[in-house]
Amino acid sequence: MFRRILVANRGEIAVRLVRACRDLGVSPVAVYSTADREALHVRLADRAFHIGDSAATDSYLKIDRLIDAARKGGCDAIHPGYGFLAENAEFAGACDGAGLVFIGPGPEAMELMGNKVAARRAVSRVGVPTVPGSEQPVESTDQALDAARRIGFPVLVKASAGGGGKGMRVVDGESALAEALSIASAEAASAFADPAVYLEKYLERPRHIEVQVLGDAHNNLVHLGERECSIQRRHQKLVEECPSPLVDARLRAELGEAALAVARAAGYRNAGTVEFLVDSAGGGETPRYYFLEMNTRLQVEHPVTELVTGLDLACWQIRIAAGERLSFDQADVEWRGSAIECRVYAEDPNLGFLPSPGPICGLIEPSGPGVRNDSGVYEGFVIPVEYDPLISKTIAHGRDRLEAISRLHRAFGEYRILGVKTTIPLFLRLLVHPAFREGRLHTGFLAEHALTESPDQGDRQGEALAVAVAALEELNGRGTAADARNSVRRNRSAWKESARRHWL
Amino acid sequence: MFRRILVANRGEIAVRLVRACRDLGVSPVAVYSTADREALHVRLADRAFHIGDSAATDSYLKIDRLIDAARKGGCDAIHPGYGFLAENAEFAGACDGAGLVFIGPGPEAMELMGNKVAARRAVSRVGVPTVPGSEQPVESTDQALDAARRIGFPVLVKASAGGGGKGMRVVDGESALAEALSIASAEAASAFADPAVYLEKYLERPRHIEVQVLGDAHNNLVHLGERECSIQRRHQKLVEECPSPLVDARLRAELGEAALAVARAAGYRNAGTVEFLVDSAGGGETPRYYFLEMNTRLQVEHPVTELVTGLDLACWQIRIAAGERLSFDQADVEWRGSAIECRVYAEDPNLGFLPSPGPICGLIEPSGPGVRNDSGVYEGFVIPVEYDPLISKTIAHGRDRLEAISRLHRAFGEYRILGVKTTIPLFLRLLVHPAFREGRLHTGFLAEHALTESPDQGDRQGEALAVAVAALEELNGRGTAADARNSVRRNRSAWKESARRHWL
Amino acid sequence: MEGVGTEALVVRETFTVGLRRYSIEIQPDREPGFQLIRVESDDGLPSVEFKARLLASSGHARTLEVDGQIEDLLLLADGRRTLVERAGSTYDIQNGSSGDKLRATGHWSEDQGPVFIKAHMPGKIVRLMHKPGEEVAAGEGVIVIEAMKMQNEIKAPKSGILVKYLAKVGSNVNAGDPLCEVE
Amino acid sequence: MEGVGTEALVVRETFTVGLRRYSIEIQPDREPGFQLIRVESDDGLPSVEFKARLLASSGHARTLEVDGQIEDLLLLADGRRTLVERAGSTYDIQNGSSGDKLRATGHWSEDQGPVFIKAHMPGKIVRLMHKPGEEVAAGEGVIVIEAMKMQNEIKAPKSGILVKYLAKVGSNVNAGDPLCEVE
Repeated sequence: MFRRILVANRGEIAVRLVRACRDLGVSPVAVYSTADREALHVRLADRAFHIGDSAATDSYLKIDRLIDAARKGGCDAIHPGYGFLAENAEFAGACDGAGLVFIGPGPEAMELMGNKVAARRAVSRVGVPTVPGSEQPVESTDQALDAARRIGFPVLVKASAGGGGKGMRVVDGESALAEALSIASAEAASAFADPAVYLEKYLERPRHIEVQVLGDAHNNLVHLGERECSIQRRHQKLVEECPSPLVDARLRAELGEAALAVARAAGYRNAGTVEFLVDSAGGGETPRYYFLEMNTRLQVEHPVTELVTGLDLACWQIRIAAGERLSFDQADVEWRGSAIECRVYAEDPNLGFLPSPGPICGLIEPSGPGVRNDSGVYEGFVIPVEYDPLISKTIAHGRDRLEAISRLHRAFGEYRILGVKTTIPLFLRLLVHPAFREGRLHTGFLAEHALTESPDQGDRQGEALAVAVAALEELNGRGTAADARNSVRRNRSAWKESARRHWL
Repeated sequence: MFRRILVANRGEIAVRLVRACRDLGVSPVAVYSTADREALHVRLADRAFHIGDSAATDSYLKIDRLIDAARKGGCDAIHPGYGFLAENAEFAGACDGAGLVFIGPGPEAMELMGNKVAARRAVSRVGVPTVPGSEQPVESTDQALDAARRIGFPVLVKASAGGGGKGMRVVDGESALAEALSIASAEAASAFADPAVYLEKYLERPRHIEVQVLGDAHNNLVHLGERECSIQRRHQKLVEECPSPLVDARLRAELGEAALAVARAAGYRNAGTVEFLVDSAGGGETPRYYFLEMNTRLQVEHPVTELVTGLDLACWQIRIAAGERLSFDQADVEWRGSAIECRVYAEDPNLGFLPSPGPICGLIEPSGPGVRNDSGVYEGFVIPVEYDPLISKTIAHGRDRLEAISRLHRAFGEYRILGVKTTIPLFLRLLVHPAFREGRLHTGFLAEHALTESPDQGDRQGEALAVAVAALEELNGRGTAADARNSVRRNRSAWKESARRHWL
Repeated sequence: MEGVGTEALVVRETFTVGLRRYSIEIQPDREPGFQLIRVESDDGLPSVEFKARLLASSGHARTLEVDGQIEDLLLLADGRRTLVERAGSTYDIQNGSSGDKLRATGHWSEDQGPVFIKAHMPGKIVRLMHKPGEEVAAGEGVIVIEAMKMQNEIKAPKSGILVKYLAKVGSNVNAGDPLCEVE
Repeated sequence: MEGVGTEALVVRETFTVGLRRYSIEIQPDREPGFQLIRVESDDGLPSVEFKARLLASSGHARTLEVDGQIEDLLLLADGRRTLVERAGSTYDIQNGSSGDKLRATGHWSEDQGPVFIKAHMPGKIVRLMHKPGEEVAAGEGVIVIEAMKMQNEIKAPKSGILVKYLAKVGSNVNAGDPLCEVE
């Protein structure tokens, strides 16, 4: 096992990896940009190195500075997390060149799957179906137009180097194509340092279902079942679950075999995810699935698989990179119950998911039976404007899907965040929605059920109550109504009194 | 299912039960004494009623006030939690008389098992071995002396109505008996409103192993495996785990059968626990076990069984009381992995577990994979002097015992409590102790391995560092060294600045 | 003091949330410790009355009993503005009636006449989507801001002429900064 | 200012933890932002030196880098006393050297001569275990306090004569209240 691991990331995933290191008895070393000096992952690490200014291009994307920090920190391995350089073969190569183990797949698998176009070709060769699309990145508007006409609108413009919904745009007709190409390409350049984009047929109301695989360096490869990630906004996952309410044992085995074929074709080791679009439009017939892409890293949504299989994916990534063998085989993998994850973003779900960076002024995190909250913040932390606005992932595990939903709903009843807008109000609506409870999911779910509309009349009562509380608070502060003042004073001073009596 | 449940308790178990209500779609109604007006269980409930002054005898033990609160709150059932009135048949009867469902066993089972002496007789009748002891409560020092001589010293003085280690004293010889009887009896009177005590043979280095049972009102009764609770202080459990490192499948089945026989003898429905002392002194031979007592309520340590079996015991208690049938049978019960719970008490483990009530000035709770923290406090709460000093139960679940230990150790590395002394430093020592990791447990473990001794030399380095930090803080506050001042100012003002820019 | 009528201490306050103005009246309830709070808004909806008392106060947390129900909220007040979190939603409340008509979301004004489209978050201007003098339709994109790795298209709140941009490509803006004027 | 030697700003402080007195010396380190802190105790152990800087400060939390290691602690200071939580342990630090010789645990003084046994927690006196004038051995119980439902036997810190009890059965005591005198 390694002695020290450099966690080359930030936010909740850096915290997650620090915890994995601790569980393995490895010393975690953090890095931070100027904006992240006070971040939670720094506080929880054993050592921490400043690697540059706040912009990701000056810090978390700077290969040389990360290698340098790993050297200074006495690390023997680097975990890239997700995003940033997690699927960057150059970074993996640089680690190797510096004598550091890159915790991820081999460079060939990364390069193959990192190029979405090449990946589609390789997957087709092993007999796994793919979504119709352009065989190459499109290099001009005209070329894109040709491809789009051949595939048929609507089409999806996607970043060739991408992932996570960035650099992705749906285009309904020819007139909007040029604009979408330009925006997607700019986003791709900014997010992945590669402006190349390609086109895919845009499926109406598909389900996003992916399969987790895990392979070691000794030719052992297993799949850990599927996750459904159909609840999305801006083509980014918002809610993920394991198992999928659509998938039965037969389809699970079929998808699992397809995922293993893809992973085998790439000579894959590490944790990885094979994503499929599943067309469930047809009524009784078996759903059709299409390979979408393979992510050669730990996914944001890995915890739902961890809870249901009882396997710690982050720890297994590290063990595999250290040369250990999987201690179980496919027959040992068991799924117990159901787990659902909701991504709590600093975004306003009632206003088109506008980012809402800023200070977490107040924070009460959920806990209790079946609830796990993988957070990257604390009370007092200021969510920087420079990075992904993920605050935490709230995950519930239950004996069945409805128990998981109840527990998640209970968790969001306890979760309080003051200072930034969050996606929590949306989850409170989603988790009681009949179509969600019945598992009738697809990627257009939120729009179809108008779950992102502005607050309704019901919220006006909440607003009136909030105003009443603000008025009471001001009254108490000013002390114009003797009763109220005394009542509050009593409360506050009881606490100060007590603190004084005990300590001061 | 019920509409509203009165949670007739306080602290972490009241919070646990509020959560169970939410998971079942039942509205939770809290009660509070004067000292608990600001308690967490009140904050999380839908309604809350004040039931009296701070002393438990004026509030949580007042049957009429609890019934009255349940009526005012529109409740149709009462959950007693553990402690207080949880095993009080009179309370159960009063609920019944008021048309409220008491969430617990029938009155006969409660009365039988509530009387430890009668319980021992009933259990002997169904062929389950018991620890040698006095057949009756001892009513005088002389009577006690007679019994003790017959049994042989050392003996244990135990409260007849008791549980949870209160009203319990070990006596090594005749001279100490009178004193011990008097203290145990006074504690029993104060804790259980019943001064009766009896004697039992005190086994040297036994293991405390108990079996969880669950029975419904339709003659379905299952056992959910064992918990080992051998790590104790003052005869109170401090660390509990499922499964026990001593118990193999054969012994599990045997203990399970014995527990079911006991529960059947009592006509038991509800969650319940049959406690055994297990004599593991003999080397290779099968351990001998003795019935100790049956607790007719949810145990403090129920979460470890929940994590390993995937069953929510608090919810099942409520469902059973509502007349539902168990949805599974003995063959469906499966145990996955290992779970360990540590009770975080406001006590000083380096000073004989002296209670340390007072304000929680600062609090950071642990989270992440495999960690559950069932807490009854929040930052700013003042732990009252009147009640049990339990702050929270930190529980870790892992694929095997060592993974659970690693995760628990990681959790205690994150758990920060400022303001009261806690048992956390003890757990940090315990979880890395070789004998604990090897599972060589017995009830005298902490004393044998000197884990409750005063801080050693190693802690002097910690103390010096703490002093250095205090000095830096004072320096920063006074601002005598310009550098330090500026460095802190910058940090503090960044946060205020940012808050202002964003909000004010 | 028997026989002497107690004078109710009535307090009146005004608050603004977005475009709504609220008039509040607070007086002690007959039941000791409780307050009666009457909330009236200027948008014609019926007024609401709450009977409430504070149970607990610790840091930003406030626990109230409101009409017999427990309400556990977070709150931050500085005398001019109060931020309240309840059941997952955050309310941004201006003390007094002098709210600047900036919507609670910080987005734009809905008044007639010229409208300044403001930044709803800090970020970098990456594209201006029109030329000054061009017509824009309500809902049409006018400017692209990059924040948190996402390009966000800011849309016109109403149809009109885009008079001028007040920010340049590449410049960093803060929340509330005016971006362009639409008339 | 080139060529002008910078004057190190050395600060000296005294703190007391239990019976130990600590002398502290702080000066800016050569590396900007860092401080050098030398900690010396009066019990003969070798002095310790830390090179440290503050990384983050939020509420009671402080994150420092100490000799290259991250230290995340909680801290509460009022100018006279500082409470520090680190790695699960709490340190109760008196600013200055005027500590009253009460041990950090709040238990008793170890000085020669008469000793006042003090309450370590609030509670109710339930039993006095000796008569004034009786001899007590070190470690022998002298008084029973009930707190948090437990009866706690307070033991004598040293052998001697129990001079008198300062509290009665049934009375409530606060932490730090003297309970009895042993000479």
